[in-house]
Amino acid sequence: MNVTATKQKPTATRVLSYAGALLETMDAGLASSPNVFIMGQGVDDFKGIFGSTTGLAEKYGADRVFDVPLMEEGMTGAAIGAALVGDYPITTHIRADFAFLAMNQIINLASKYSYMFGGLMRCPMLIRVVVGRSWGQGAQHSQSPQATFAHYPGLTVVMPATSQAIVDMYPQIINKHPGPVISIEHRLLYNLDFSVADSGSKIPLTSYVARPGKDVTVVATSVMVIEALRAAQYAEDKAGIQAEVIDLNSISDPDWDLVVDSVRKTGRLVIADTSWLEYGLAGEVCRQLVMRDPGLLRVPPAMLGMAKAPCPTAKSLEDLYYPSQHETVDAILTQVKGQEHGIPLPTERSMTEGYKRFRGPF
Amino acid sequence: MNVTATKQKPTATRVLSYAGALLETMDAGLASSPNVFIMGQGVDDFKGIFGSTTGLAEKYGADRVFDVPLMEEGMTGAAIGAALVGDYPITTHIRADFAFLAMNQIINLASKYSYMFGGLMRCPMLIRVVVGRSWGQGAQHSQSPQATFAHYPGLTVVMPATSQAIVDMYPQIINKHPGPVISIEHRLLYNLDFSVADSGSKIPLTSYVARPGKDVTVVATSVMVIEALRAAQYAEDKAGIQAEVIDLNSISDPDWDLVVDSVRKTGRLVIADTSWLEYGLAGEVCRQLVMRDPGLLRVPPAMLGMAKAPCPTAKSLEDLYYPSQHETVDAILTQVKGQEHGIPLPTERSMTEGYKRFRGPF
Amino acid sequence: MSSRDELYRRLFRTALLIRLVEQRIIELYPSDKIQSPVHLSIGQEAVAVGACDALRKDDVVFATYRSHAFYIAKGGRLDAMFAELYGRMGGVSKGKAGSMHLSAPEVGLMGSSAVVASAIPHAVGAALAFKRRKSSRIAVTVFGDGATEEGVYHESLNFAALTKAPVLFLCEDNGLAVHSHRHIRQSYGLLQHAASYGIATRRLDEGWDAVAVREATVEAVERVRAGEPFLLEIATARYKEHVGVGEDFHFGYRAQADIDRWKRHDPLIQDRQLVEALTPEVEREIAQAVAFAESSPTPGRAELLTDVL
Amino acid sequence: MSSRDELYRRLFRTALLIRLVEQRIIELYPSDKIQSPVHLSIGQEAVAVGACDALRKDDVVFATYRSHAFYIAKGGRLDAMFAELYGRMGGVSKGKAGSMHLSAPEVGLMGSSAVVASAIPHAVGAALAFKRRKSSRIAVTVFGDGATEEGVYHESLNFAALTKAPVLFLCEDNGLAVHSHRHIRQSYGLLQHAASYGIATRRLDEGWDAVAVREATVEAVERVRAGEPFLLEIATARYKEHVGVGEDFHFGYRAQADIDRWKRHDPLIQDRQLVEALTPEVEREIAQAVAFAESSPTPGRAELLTDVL
Ligand SMILES: Cc1ncc(C[n+]2csc(CCOP(=O)(O)OP(=O)(O)O)c2C)c(N)n1
Ligand SMILES: Cc1ncc(C[n+]2csc(CCOP(=O)(O)OP(=O)(O)O)c2C)c(N)n1
Ligand SMILES: [Mg+2]
Ligand SMILES: [Mg+2]
Repeated sequence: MNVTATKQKPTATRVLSYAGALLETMDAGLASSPNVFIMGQGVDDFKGIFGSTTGLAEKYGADRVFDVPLMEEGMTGAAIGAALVGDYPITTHIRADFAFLAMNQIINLASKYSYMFGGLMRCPMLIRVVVGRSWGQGAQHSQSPQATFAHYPGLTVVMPATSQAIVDMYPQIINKHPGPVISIEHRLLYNLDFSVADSGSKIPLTSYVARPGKDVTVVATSVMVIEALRAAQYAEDKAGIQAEVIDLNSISDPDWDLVVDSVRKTGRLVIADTSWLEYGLAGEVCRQLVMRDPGLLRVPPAMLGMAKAPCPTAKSLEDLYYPSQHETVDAILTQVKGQEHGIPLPTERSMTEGYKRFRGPF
Repeated sequence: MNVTATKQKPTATRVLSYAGALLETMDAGLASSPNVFIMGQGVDDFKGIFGSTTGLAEKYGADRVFDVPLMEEGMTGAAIGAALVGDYPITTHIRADFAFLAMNQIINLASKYSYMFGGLMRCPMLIRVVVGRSWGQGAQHSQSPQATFAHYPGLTVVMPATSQAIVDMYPQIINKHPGPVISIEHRLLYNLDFSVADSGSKIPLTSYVARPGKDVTVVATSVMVIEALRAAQYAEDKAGIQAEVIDLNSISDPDWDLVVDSVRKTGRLVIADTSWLEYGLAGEVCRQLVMRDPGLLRVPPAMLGMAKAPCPTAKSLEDLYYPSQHETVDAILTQVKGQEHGIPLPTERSMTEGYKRFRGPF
Repeated sequence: MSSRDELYRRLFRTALLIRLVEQRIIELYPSDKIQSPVHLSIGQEAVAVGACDALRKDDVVFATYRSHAFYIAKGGRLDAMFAELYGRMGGVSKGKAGSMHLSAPEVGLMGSSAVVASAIPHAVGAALAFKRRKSSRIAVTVFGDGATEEGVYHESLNFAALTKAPVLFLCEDNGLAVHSHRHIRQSYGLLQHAASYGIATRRLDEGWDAVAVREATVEAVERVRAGEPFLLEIATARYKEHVGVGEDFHFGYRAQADIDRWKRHDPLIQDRQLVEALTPEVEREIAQAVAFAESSPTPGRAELLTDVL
Repeated sequence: MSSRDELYRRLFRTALLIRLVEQRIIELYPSDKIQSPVHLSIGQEAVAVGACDALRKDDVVFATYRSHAFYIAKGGRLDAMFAELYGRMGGVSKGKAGSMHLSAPEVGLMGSSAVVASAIPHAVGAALAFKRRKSSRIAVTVFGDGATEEGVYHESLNFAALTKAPVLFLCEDNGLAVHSHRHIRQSYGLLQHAASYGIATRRLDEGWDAVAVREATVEAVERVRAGEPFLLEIATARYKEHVGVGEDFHFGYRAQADIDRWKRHDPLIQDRQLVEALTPEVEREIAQAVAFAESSPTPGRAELLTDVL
């Protein structure tokens, strides 16, 4: 599957998987300065965080890319200490759920270090967390904590949805961005191939239009951007609807003007997020809209996210738990044409090609 | 200072401080069943969690009310284990910030236990966390994580704003509610006296109207309810404005119909929360409104919360950091009369009588 | 038959059941009927079997994602387990748990967590509850060697020792956390470390021997029931990959020879006679359980939002 | 004057400065000029003074909310400290830090955290960074006895020992965490516990003696600089209440007699001659710092949202 992430026509493109993009940017980060290092459980093993760190320990040495004991809080604390004396640490959690063990270091320390000491010290670092989904990940391996982290000032939170987003953003982050960054990567994206442009205007550390349109605005995050793009294509093919898909991309620093301008144009909104709707990202989108202009929406927006429960493991329940392509398409059609739109929906429930094939490694 | 929490005219009232209400309900909880116990750092010392557990260890024994080492994650895990075999644990954190050390147990375990095991087990427990404010609490002793916790299904999150809310709600929670409850108490409320009715209709585990009105809706939480009530009184006295104040009270299970009906009536909205606005409670309020009817708001709502930064310690900065009475009044007046309302604002910046006097204990 | 022979045979049968159950899972896996990550206990069965045999039914166990063995050894229903792996209504948790979250509270298995070390404090809390009620029940937490690196392990040891909680810390030492060897991860010797909290300890090297595990556990449980925590570390060997149904020696992070050495002790491999004698009956039991799972209905929308609280 | 006398005098002077600074804080407190919780080090000064004197300026220290002493001993500016307590622009952190978050990165104090134990892993990480760069700098983490109960302490000891990080774990043992005595909270002996990670340790009982603290630290630092972690535990005594400027013996959780016994060793009490000789000059220094604070402007809206990232 090929998804072009930006609307710009790139001069030259190549095909690169999400995992490949991660590996490239990790490699480039390590090459850019001896201060950059990567630590995390299994970063130096043969699976290499789903292929995103494979071979780097051999290339840069065991003091630059190393395994650690099971110690999420301790590891994050050690990263902070290293950052404070001039290093640029990259840490990994193979599931975002495990970052909750490091919550104290992330929220009470990393996010506050600069402000709390009046700017005397900075805490630049990259925390990579992977969201699990599919194949029975269950309640403890499936959470997507973007709203949780983005609530706290001092943290930069991004959710790269494509290889392009990684290739463009990570070099702006690693050893450059002044504060701690949490990048929420999605496991289902790792195996997907994307078309990537190496020149052209870069995806910034904020939101961008992934697909222009005039009939309805779709604000999406992470793997839901891919879903939204597919659904938008379907809606265009079957009903001539032009959906504008905005990849929110940076959760802590979205381009709200971009979102609001789009909704001003379309008057219709679908929000497609990877987490729960309650006290989640969808609320912040709504807040930004009504603060700027409470009269923009012509109809109530549609919202797609996880069902209001922990994640079940059974496939039949998981299929209901996550928004399907079917529901995403329906949301777009309903926004524009109303509930009685009468346009046939796609039948398959599953999300992406990659998703259908996904059966690990975990 | 006396604040009547409900609109009902109570048959008989008495004056009870917030700390006193906590002590009463803790006492009653322990008396209700031998399965109830309280553990937390310092629960049995002479300060007794700001007076809310004082004397209980003596009364119920050291195996029912006991001090623990510094071990937030371990304590919360131990509470879960006890709950699973039939106990009802109450744990305490003298600052909500310290609950981040127990985030894994709260989010990954307690909130999931019932669903993850298909209802075979329940995890009833009460986690009390105290929000700090004033007198240089600073970045690590001032956070108010209601939006963070309420994002996760399986957790019940309440924020009692008055003694009445405690006296009414805690007996519905302790040894009764089926799942884990986080109660976010506010340090500045502890020393305030409230008028409490022992009979009459009880404050439920959801939202309620703390003050009826027809001109503007104020949705508030915790100590901001007290602020809002004062501001509403001022607006009535000076400008004849009737503000309806809704105490959201239960963050995980608000009565959204109550909120929406009020806004339908007033068309104007002020949200006053104790945390950051970004990805916070205010967003969820907006989301619930636009989902039900995007045309309800006549003007953009006003929102009051912490400034978008960690909390500074200097008094001069803290005064700017938190919404003042001045700003709360102005928000109400502006909603109804527009920015050029021309009505003089109260001059003192400080929030409550208690706040002005507050200088610990911490 | 001597009572010792009988004991051997009884424990052997349960261990064989576990092994054949997991072999069946391996066979079924390519069919995609089990859509769940599986962490197999093949090679580690004797730990669960010996340990659970030393417990009372009302003693409680808290386990991990690698808990097929403990589920079966503690007495969980086999049909409900297969149905759970299949994601069916007849499953232990109606398909909400999958392989990683087996439980059987009716026989004392109080849950399995897929967050490493997270159930350790649960056992301490349950033990304290028992103690307060002056009950003679005890709590057991089973965890891998890697789990001891997490901070909560320290907190749990300290709290258990301070409160004299009747809790058994049972460490399955397979020497690996995913692909990392123990010496890369741990600077401490587990027993000496636990002893520094005043916790009595023992290590058993013969983790292939369910009878020896049982004996060690009986001794440990006696002390725990008398009112003190105990740490029992049992050496064991994971034959398969960390997660999944394959082998992974070709990736080179560990030597086939080490596992081969272990297998030379493994009664489930060496005692061919008993394997042959018991297999038909055990296979029938498994076949019935699988049939139950196959015919169990799939959970639907009605289940999606139930039991959240 | 012998060099030992000189050393004594030098350390004494810094300790006296700390004590008189905190006495001044006590005097100022009722005026509400300092609107910040204060955790006083009165009684504990010698630990900070002796330890910091054994460090190089470019060695880094991570400290706690109880860090007036370490701030001064490591060489932080006194005027900036008072201005910080006053919440003024001239403060170390322009009034954003208050008493609990003093830092002086220019002399190696890399921050003070008010979340107990949270800075322990920071020192390990900084030490590892030094090691990777083959620098001879070391990192020190100062924490109270209570901090060792937190899980991250275990993780930090293990990681430091595994990686041979040049980090000094410096424990200020005042026997109390808020109002709880150590035996209520800890089942382990700190040294034996740390030794189980293969970490070399030492305890010094004479925590009132800055020269002895310095000697113990010099020895420890030598080993750390050679490339291994070390744990140094120093007995000390908190004279005042946990937080605030008062005394709290009347609440009965501890005995006045215990502190009195300690005071009989305390040079800042016993060596009256030297106290008298040095006080005027030290008081002048403090007066200047307070004057600076008093005249420093208050931060305003322009500061509210700066330095968030
Ligand atoms: C807190 C946490 N961190 C990381 C993981 C990923 N993980 C799953 S199993 C495992 C290894 C655990 O090793 P051990 O405790 O020895 O158990 P074993 O798998 O060997 O039985 C890791 C790191 C996790 N599940 N939870
Ligand atoms: C994680 C955490 N839990 C609880 C607290 C509340 N608290 C502040 S100081 C303290 C006692 C710490 O004792 P110790 O480490 O011995 O340091 P001391 O105050 O004696 O110097 C506690 C429990 C905190 N600040 N952080
Ligand atoms: Mg292991
Ligand atoms: Mg102490």
